[in-house]
Amino acid sequence: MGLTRDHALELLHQMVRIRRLEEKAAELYSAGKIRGFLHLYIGEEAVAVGAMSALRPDEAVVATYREHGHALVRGLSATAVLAEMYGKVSGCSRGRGGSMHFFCPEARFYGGNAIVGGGFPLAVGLALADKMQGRRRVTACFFGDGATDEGEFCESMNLAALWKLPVLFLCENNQYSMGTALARHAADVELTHRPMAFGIPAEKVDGMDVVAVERAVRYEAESVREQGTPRFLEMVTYRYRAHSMYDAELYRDKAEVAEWKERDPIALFVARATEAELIEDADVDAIEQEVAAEVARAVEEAEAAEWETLEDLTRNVVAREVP
Amino acid sequence: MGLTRDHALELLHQMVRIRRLEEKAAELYSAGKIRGFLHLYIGEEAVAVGAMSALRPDEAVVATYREHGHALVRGLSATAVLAEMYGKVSGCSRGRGGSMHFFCPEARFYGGNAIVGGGFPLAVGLALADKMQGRRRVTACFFGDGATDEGEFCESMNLAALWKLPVLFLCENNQYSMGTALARHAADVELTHRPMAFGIPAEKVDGMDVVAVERAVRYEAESVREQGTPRFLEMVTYRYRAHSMYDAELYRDKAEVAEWKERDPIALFVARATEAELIEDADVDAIEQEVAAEVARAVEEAEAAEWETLEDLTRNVVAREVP
Amino acid sequence: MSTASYREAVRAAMRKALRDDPRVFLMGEDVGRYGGAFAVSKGLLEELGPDRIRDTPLSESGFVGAGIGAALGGMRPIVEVMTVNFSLLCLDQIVNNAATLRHMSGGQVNVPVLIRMATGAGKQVAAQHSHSFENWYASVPGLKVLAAGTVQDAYDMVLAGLEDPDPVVLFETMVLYNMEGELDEEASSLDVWHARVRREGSDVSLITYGSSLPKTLKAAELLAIDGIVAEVLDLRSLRPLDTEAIVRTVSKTHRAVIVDETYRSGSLAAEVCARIGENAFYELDAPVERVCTVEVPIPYPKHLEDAALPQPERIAEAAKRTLQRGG
Amino acid sequence: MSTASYREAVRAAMRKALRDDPRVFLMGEDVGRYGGAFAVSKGLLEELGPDRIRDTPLSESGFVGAGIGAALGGMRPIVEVMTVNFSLLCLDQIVNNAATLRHMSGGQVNVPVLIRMATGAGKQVAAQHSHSFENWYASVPGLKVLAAGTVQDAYDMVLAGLEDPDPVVLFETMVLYNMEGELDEEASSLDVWHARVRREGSDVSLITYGSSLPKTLKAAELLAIDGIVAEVLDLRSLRPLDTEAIVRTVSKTHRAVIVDETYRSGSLAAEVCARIGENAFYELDAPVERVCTVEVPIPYPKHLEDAALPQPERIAEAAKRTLQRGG
Ligand SMILES: Cc1ncc(C[n+]2csc(CCOP(=O)(O)OP(=O)(O)O)c2C)c(N)n1
Ligand SMILES: Cc1ncc(C[n+]2csc(CCOP(=O)(O)OP(=O)(O)O)c2C)c(N)n1
Ligand SMILES: [Mg+2]
Ligand SMILES: [Mg+2]
Repeated sequence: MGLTRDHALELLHQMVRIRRLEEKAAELYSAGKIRGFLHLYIGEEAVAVGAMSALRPDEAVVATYREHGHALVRGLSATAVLAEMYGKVSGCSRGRGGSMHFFCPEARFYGGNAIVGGGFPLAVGLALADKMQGRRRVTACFFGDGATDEGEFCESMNLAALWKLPVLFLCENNQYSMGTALARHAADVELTHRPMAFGIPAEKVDGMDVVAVERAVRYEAESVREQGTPRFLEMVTYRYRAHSMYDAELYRDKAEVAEWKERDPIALFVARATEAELIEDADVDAIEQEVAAEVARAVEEAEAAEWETLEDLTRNVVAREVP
Repeated sequence: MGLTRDHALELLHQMVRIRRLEEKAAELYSAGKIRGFLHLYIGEEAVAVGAMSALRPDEAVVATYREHGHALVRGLSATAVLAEMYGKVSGCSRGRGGSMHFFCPEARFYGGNAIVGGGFPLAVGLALADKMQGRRRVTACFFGDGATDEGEFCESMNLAALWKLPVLFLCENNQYSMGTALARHAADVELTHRPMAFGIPAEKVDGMDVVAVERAVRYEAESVREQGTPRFLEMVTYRYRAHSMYDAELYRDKAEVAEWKERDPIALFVARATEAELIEDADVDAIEQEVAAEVARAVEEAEAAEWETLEDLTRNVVAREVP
Repeated sequence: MSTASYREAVRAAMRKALRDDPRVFLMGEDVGRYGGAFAVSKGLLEELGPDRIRDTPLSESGFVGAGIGAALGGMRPIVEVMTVNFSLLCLDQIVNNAATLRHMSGGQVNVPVLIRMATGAGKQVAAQHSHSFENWYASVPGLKVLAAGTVQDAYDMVLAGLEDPDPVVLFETMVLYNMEGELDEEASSLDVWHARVRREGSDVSLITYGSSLPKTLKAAELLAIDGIVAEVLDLRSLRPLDTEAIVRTVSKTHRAVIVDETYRSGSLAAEVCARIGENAFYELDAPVERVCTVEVPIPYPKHLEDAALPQPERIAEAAKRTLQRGG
Repeated sequence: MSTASYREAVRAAMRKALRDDPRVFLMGEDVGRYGGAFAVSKGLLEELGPDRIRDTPLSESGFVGAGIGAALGGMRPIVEVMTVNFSLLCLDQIVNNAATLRHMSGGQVNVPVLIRMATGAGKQVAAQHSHSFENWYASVPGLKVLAAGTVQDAYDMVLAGLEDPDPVVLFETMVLYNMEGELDEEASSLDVWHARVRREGSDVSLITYGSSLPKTLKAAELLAIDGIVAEVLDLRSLRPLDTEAIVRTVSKTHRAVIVDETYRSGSLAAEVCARIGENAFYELDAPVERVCTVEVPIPYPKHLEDAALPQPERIAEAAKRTLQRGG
């Protein structure tokens, strides 16, 4: 498989962290501890894990409302993330944003954007700032297949290509824009054709294969750094859960979901890594235990954390009303 | 040239009508009779004339703020058009719209839209109405090269292609988006690549050659009618005058303009048609005289026309305040 | 006469219109297969088919503008913008096309489109998903704006909006979709353009609409406990505003509280205050009070969100202040 | 101290900022080669080069959002949106990103971007090109909004906007670009956040800003002829609004006319009326009058456009009405 045992363990560890933390989040949602929207990433773990491990710590990341996994792999603690879902002050956004709005400037994690397409121009601007300040680094922009239908996608690609900006467009094609299947929302389901129309090189990779994703993103990111120009990568994946928490899933049949579950990114990787004798069952158990402990701790800490006081309601709207 | 003498005379007549009426409009603007914005089409006449003669009377046309020519060829009288530029009640929009907002439902002329890109979705909707009501006809959408950078362009192409709507996208590429040259506003100057990314067949034609434009549009329109699906045609042309009336033209040099003037659509056509012995100098003189008379009459009538009364200020905002 | 939910009322009215008039069709994000983000259009695709119930791509400007174009082409589109938050992406089409075409064409064309959107906060969906922009739409010449605060109005307003020859924006309140109430399809009236007194009173006028109506009625009950008889006026039509009804209730009680979920500065309540000042200045015995949304991007945590929004207690307190202050 | 045009003042301030701070850059449609749609940035490209003066494609949402992103990335962008009319296409970026990021991130990030736009009617460019939406921007939590009504303010507000750690929307009045006035770059002050009395008076307060300031000052002159001494208050900052200054002038004259070019319903004037009612109710001797834009998409012909907009005569008449009506 072309990877070390340590790295294989790391990839698996991260995928399991996402899976278990989100399973817990779903439980907590049903228990009323987490409210509002909760968009789970379960099934798509290989995408965030593979991509993030190919990015440098100082490279900016712009994500969507389905960003729990990205944030975790990017280095935000399970506690910071879970506390945010609770809405506690110890959350990664002081509880103000909730599940859809994780932020962490230290990790250069710029949200957590819940307006579909709203993150595209931000990524272009972050890359522009790097270019103007002479920094050679990537700005990674994650988004879904549905987002490619928003006008801002084309406007942003044109701008990034015209100004030669180091943006890496990372499309998480999970086959659906909420309840609308790709073929019912995109006139040409070959999404790579869109960036190409703006002169942006575009590739496609199996998003259920964490190793393939990492390899592809590493190549794309390196090219962006070297040439300083934008690139596009489509990662073909699938969402196992509802779009948000409540969703009758009238728009797809069980058979389709079952089919994709046979290519579960975690199971797939475990099988291959085991076959390649990189890991053993014991490793998986150890990881599961470690993650279970981490998640349990995160829940405890989130439970114990403070709520922001009502006196602070209008805090952080602007720095100062009148300078 | 593959056209009859009568048709040759008609094409020339229409191009001359646009040229002379707009030259007069420019004069009247300097004289303060016409105010606000005035975007002249001079240099681009072959586009509107060639395209319109390939469309049927019952097919909808959506144009931009640079629509004087389109309206004239579409059948609006020189008087209705000039009176509108004056702002008189006898104008094609009762004087309410002025130069940028010509309307004429009888001619299925739906403006006259001054927000760049704003007409794309309207054209898609008009075509949708035709399709849902079982009418086999084209909706022609005229727009500039700069408009293709607006998100609404891609959103509208995706919608038209996805829903298989009979929209004919007619791009008037005059090389500039106001003062920004094509290469400085479009990452890929091959604009046909954009529609192709949505599965829309796209062609390109010399927009200074009225015969070529007519042939191309006739073919495209017929295909749209037959297949009921959208198509895109880029017409390569050039604007001889300022973007609007006042414009220092710092963004292009005289040499470039002079070069394009050597391919003046009217002179080009006269030369070819004469060579092909379809027309003679006498025909040109006759047409010039007829047009001069028409323009003079239009000015007289516009001058003589009434202003709307102040009492009617809030007329035509809604049909009735409270039904 | 029967009871139905606010959601069912909107659906029933759309179904009736879709059945009665072949020119009517529904389009929007996930209105078909998914059944609507708030299940409002559930079942309509199965009943009427994909030609009449159209799922759109995520292209707000594109499909709302297409609705406007289809109206120009002779159809009677119902365009669902999932929530008012996303309507910022199609505001240009609504303001510069839907609202201006009749005027700019000198009255030659009109745009009979009904644009429905869910509005309001209260579901802990945070800042980007909790806006109320009724005030903005209500300030646009060429538009008509309705806000449904009751189950019957949810039904009637869909039909009235489709009857109108001009563009109508109908605001449905997200948190009211599950609200049950009486629905009489036979007694349905197209006169949704006048305000209605929802509760008679004599001491103070509570003026509100849409999302805040139930909260305001609760506030009136709280006041009743203290022997204060509040009149509750439901504006219903936000453009045009029923100034006479506003003047009537203020002239009766001489005190007013405007309750409105838009942000306080520039709120719709501000316009109501201005009209009271212009038309009933000498009737007022105390300053008009506004209970609006606190000026903060809506925070996610429940206790902070609740504190940011109008609540029965805040409304009742404001009403009492108007009574404490002498004339 | 020298005289300059409003246009030159904006340009001079941008040039100063661009020279003093390498993080500052200007981007927008045709700000470079063309020199700016209103020639505001003329000469800057030649002086500072294409890296600092960036022509953008016609993609309002794209480049305004890029300005917000660049601000997140440590730059101090000046984004020019040619006119407020086109800003509807980027409103989502301004409302849902620029205005909310600080809050949604719990104060961890901020967006120091200056967004400049030309506003107002009066040039016979018809309905789609003649809007004024200052009222809408002034209602958004997380934004600061400035309106320059004088040459000095045009200069000071650009610099103050760039100083601010949060997003600032600066409204420049299209019809004032050629207006000449005094400009003192040395005496430049960053305190643009408080209203200013532009003319002292005792009989009635004329409260206005931006595009309507010159018209209001003319109205004050007309009133002077009839012996009426009007005070003219220039709001300057539309968000936050200087409520104290409003209360101060109303408490002095006991009569007020608000002059504002936004459409009357939901106008910024409505908010000022509401604040007067809330904070100076007992000071009023007559109903507050509003002189706003008539509720019609702006017609092209001059006589109709003039009739639709606030004019000195209409303002003076309104002032006289407030004086005729007894306290
Ligand atoms: C502008 C906008 N329109 C609609 C929505 C509602 N919405 C939230 S997620 C979503 C589907 C997005 O699909 P995709 O981009 O494929 O991302 P995925 O959810 O599949 O990861 C929709 C329609 C929104 N948040 N923003
Ligand atoms: C949304 C929007 N942005 C900016 C403008 C100002 N503007 C008017 S025309 C124009 C250039 C459009 O160029 P193009 O589409 O090529 O058409 P052309 O004028 O060349 O015919 C611009 C920037 C506008 N009217 N609308
Ligand atoms: Mg998806
Ligand atoms: Mg052009």
